[in-house]
Amino acid sequence: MKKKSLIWTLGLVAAAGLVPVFTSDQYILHVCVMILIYVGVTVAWNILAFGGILSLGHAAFFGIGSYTVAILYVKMDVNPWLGILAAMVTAALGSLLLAVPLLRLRGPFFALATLAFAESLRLIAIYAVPLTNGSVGITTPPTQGFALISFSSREPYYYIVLAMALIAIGISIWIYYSKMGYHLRASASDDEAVRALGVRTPRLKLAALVISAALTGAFGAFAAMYLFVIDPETNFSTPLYSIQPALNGIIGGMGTVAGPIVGAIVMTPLGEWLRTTFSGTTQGLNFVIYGVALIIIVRVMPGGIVSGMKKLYRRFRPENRSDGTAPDASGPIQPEQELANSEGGRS
Amino acid sequence: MLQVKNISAYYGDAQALENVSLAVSESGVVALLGPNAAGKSTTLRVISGILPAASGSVTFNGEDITTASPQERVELGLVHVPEGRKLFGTLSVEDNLLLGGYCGRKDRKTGSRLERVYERFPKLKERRNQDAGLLSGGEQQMVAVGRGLMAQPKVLMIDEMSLGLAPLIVKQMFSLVQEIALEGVCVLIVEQHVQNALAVSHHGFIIESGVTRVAGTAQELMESALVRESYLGH
Amino acid sequence: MNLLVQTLVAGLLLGGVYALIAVGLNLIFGVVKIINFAHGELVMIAMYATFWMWTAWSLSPYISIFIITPLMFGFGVLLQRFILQPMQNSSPTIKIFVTLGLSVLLQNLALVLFGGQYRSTTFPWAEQNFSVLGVTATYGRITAFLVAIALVIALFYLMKKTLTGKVLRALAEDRETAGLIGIPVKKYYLVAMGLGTAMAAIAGVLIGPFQSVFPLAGAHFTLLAFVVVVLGGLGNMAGSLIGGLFLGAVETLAGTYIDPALQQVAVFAVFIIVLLVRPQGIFGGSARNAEVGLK
Amino acid sequence: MGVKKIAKRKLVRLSALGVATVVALPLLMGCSTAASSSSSDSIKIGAFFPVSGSLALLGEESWRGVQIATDLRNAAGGVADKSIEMVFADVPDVNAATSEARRLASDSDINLAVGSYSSGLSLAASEVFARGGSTFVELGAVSEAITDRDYENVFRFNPAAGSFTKLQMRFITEHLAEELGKPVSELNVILAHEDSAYGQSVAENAVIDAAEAGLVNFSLEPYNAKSTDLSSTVLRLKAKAPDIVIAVSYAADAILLGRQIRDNGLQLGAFIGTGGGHSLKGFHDALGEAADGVYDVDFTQIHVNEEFTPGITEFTAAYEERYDSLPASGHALANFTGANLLFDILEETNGSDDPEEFRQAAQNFKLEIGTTSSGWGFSLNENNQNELADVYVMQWNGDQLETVWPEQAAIRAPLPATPFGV
Amino acid sequence: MTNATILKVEGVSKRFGGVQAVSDVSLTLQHGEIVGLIGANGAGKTSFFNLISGMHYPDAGSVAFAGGDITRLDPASRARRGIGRTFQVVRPFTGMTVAENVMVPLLVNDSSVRRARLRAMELLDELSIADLAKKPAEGLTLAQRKRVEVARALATGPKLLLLDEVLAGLNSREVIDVLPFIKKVRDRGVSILMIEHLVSAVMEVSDRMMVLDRGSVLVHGLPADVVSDPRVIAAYLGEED
Repeated sequence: MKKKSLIWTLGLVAAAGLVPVFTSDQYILHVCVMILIYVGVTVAWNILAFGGILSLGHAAFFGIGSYTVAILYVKMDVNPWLGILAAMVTAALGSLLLAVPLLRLRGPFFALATLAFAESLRLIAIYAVPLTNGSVGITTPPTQGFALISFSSREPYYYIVLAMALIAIGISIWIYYSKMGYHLRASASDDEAVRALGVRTPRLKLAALVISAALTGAFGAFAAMYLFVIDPETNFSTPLYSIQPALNGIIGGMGTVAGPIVGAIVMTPLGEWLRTTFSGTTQGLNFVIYGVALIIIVRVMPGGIVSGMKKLYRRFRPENRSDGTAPDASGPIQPEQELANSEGGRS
Repeated sequence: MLQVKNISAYYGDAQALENVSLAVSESGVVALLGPNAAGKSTTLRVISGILPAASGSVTFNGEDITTASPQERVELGLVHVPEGRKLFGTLSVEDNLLLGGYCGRKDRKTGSRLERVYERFPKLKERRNQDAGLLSGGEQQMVAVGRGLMAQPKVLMIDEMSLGLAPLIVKQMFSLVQEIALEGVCVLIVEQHVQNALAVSHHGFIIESGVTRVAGTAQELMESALVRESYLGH
Repeated sequence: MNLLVQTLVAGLLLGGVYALIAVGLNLIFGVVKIINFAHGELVMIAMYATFWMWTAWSLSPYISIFIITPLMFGFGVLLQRFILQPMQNSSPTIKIFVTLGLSVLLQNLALVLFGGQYRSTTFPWAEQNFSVLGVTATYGRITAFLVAIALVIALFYLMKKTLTGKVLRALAEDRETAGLIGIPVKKYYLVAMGLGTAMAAIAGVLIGPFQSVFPLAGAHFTLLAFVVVVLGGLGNMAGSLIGGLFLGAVETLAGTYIDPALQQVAVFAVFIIVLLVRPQGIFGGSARNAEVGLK
Repeated sequence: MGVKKIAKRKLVRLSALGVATVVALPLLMGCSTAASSSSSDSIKIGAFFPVSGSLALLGEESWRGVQIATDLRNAAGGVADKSIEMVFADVPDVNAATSEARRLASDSDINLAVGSYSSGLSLAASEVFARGGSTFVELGAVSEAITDRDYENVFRFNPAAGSFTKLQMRFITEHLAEELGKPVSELNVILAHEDSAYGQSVAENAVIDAAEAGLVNFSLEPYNAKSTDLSSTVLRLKAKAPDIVIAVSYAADAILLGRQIRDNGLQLGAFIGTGGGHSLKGFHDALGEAADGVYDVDFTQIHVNEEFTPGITEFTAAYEERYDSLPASGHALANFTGANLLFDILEETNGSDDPEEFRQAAQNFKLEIGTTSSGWGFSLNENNQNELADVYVMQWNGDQLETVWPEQAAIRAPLPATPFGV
Repeated sequence: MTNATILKVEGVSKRFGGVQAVSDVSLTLQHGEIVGLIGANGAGKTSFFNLISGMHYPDAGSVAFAGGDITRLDPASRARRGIGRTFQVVRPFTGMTVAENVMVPLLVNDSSVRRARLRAMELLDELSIADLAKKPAEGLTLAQRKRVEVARALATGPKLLLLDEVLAGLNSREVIDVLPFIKKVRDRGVSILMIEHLVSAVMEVSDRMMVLDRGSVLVHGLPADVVSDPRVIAAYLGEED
């Protein structure tokens, strides 16, 4: 990373760390916690996107994570910190069920398969009453303490999830700039060519899937502890944890490092704000606006906010225009290319 | 009749044509030659309007059609038979031909045009109900040319007509091109078979690296050192 | 035995409607190459229209179908022209998210306009029972099934025999070449989207008499229709028909003999298995599957 | 070409501006809400109801009940000379419930909240209030879990799921067994329930209550409420040939189930709904005469013995005047009654919403059965559940859901009629 | 098979649908040898390449490389054993810089991004495109792309390099620049199999030439013999009237 961006990053982290110093408003802190949960899940989702893989089923891993920690804690009295680690393992194992679709299906079809996968898990969670309490769900006990990840105020939650999000971002950056990242990005562009260069893409994609699922599971587990109530409709919710992270990623900039972070930071409060502003006036109006905004944002900035802003920045700085600056961390995958390269490779 | 002036074109960010110019007259065969990846097919794509020209102009019968849509160009009589035939494989031979005549579908003469194509290619009549994808290479090329003829072309551009065909079939196709030209159509062929191409052409252009290098009569080109160098190597 | 027969009949009757919805999706998917996540919402809109025409003007669904279908055709054309067309060359991902946004928009627009109530078109004729050898079904369901099958066959005929159909098939296979030989591609995209929407709308009208409508009534159909399309093969109308019937049967059989709570799981299981074993669909699809990521 | 390019560029710039505004707005909004001041002559109460999303219909009904109660009380001078101010939050899903609860709970003026129609939402929102030490009063959700968590400050004024199944079993053993001419032990009873939290919690209670009532032949048949076809469920029912079917359904599936029972000619001795979809007017509208004879156990409905439910006429009139229709279900009334109970208790605390004071007052507050607009009494058990809130058996007749059992609430006797016209 | 034999293809055939793309083609390549593969478009040259690099598996026949059978090996494993290839339609990885493109294969055997970057710069320098290192790969000219493609293939550290029309689209001056480089690569001990249309260029660098025609070997021999063979002239250059 360049020095300049290092300074920026440190500054932002410091600012994030100071949020509770400036406000003790529990609601604002709560929104911040939700933002960070979404940052985490979106960043995890985006690790697959490095390889040009679109998942619409991350709710599956999120839900597995939530249920793992909840079942272990409530039914078997396992410490939730251990539960979070266990959640990463179970989510990773669960993701292996998608291994074959991952390697055989391309683009939108893999996305549809993941969607069906997450929906199936939701239905099974409803059905498997002895394990999951069915639709009634599981409520974590109110006993408080750091060891039990349960507090009366938001601040501890905030710092825990901030740390988790930073770790997730760190892993994502590390992957992006490591061997794995180079290979994933190359595979996103042209899977066949990258295989001809000696990269074992099946193994690579599987690794990305497992890492992505494990991270998502960790945030699912944290969310379970934070929201107390774990039920299939919420924790396996397709709109909340499959579509929304993907949406954050697309809007921020799929396959870039900064994109998903920006996406989650913009979209989460936007949803909150729309709901609080329009609630009670007309049913559903907030989602109408959300839908319109979504279509417009996706249409106007197909590469995501990060690259959109970059273009804008370049436009207002004409002296920078003609130099062919290299796409760095935030450079987009060419939207035309990322999934269109479907002729390559057998299935 | 068709005049292409100083066109350049890009695929995405990559430049494919730098400066191509050519002109063809009312009838006869014109060959567009050049080594692989020189920009021959790209030139045809720009002429037929599926790839926009970044600069330069295309005029047809004195009308500037640089920004016209492919349909408009087909309606004017500028018809492109693409490389690799590009038939609709799951449609029958006859359906492929009928779609070729899409632009003229309203003049109630589609039937007679179809008959004329069948006269020219009796084999296609036998196979009219077969899926085009199941034909042999030569038959497919006939369908492709037939599909082009259904649009009543004034200029017919055929890209790599002889690609992958047996020598005998290639020979037939070239004499066919001459026949078509004799009926008052200008045929612009992109070819690798230089000898064959120049043998049937009266004019030719050579493109190299996206630039028109040489233009001249077939005779001149046949004798040009550049042609020999590019193709024959000795 | 009677239970099995009754289950199968119920499944097939249902499957006919699935087929009709799926055929519309197949057309849009195959020709326009868009994964339309708002397809179920098109069904939902038609269901609302049916309900309102029945309550406001006492128009029987079997009459209002002739008003709603052309209107929805127009709606599909407008969607294509003003929302989907401008992003025709975007990546599949972007298209997915625009149609997802559309789906959120339409669902909640329905909520804003009509509220969350469940509305039912009660058309008495449709609710009468028809019974053969102890196997029963209502006229409404039988009509829906028959009309759906007839329309799928009609569409099949249209695609095979008419110039429009041939153009659409050509577009599904290779839009660049279609454009090259002088076919106004965008115009036919409008036609395909209009037809696809009309098919979904007809399905919506037909199920109106026996299914309540509410803003989320269509959501369920979208994924289901995709399952049918994948099952039957992309671009393969006959495949969609058989796939729809098959899926209807799978759903009810799984419900009756395994557990109703696992009906949908069975459907998704079939979907994933088919994707893995024969991604081109059980009955094969058109050549250009690769363009939408299926190979 | 050139013109297009410029236009496009402009568009991009404009939309970028738009996005920037959208991003900035929430921040601005955040500031303005934080700055809003409160007045001490009003009591601020949080109100959580889903009025968008899939729970919107009855969520909205419930919220209407609370609004009517609030407005009527304010018009009558408020509570302890203070006016009541309901601070509303739309909670379409559990995440929103948690989020909104946090938002209102962090507003220092709000120590008391009501809600929430749905059990899942209630669990989430009350959890936030309870863990923050504030008071949450549930007025409509029925899951036992809400009051079973040993929170001192979570109350429920409406009947819980157990009341529904207990009454159903009583109705079967005390009335239907005789009418169907079978001993209780021989009655084949199936509970068909949708498999979300609502159906599942009712089913869990029913299993216990059925065993206690001596219904040996009792089984469950879960289904998914989002199904567009319930023929499998109906065919399974048919194969089991039950005497009585108890159903726990939301709106669309209640109608679908009824229609498919009718279409498949499934003959039943009796059919008992459990509130939800079977109380909705839409249920009768969709099924017409076939719905006649269907029993339903639910919160008090407006066709009830008015002497048993003082204040109901006032409520019905207010509802009609405001919304130009009759209530779509019993939820508005239940929430109306519950809100009034809450105001009465606040009257006792002299308008104080201090959690400890409120708890004391609520525990000491007692009302006889038959003294509220729902016919309920008031007496909290150790879990803060109102033990004297109850449900009643209704029966569809014409397009009215008439209370038929037990006698003190009934306006007529139960009519033997085959449900779904078969 | 002698020690000097690097590649031995025996009787491979491949059908695609109704087209017999490759039909019973055999070829043996010695260590440090350059073989030119020519033939008209559609003659099956690229399909033959795909069978060697593992993009497709042959219906019949076998492929042995450096003494081991690789007929059923996937492309990545073949690349790891030392088969590098370029694609006829050049495919730079979009969204990555030129240097990053070259780093992708370098990172297969070495996880150090820093070392890979240095090595990539060396390779780019060797191909005289070091100045492009930080440019996005999608914005290059065709000639530049071809060089990136070659650099990428070389970065796999191949024992055998399959060059699919690396000269196509280059002008005569650029061609003249590239030819010595190909020889230089060979002199380092890399065997090369190259598909080319520019017969003159192939002749200049090849030790042997093989002509394919509609999937089959038409002629196989020394360059001078091949280009003067009447069958080649007929099939490849077109019939003389």
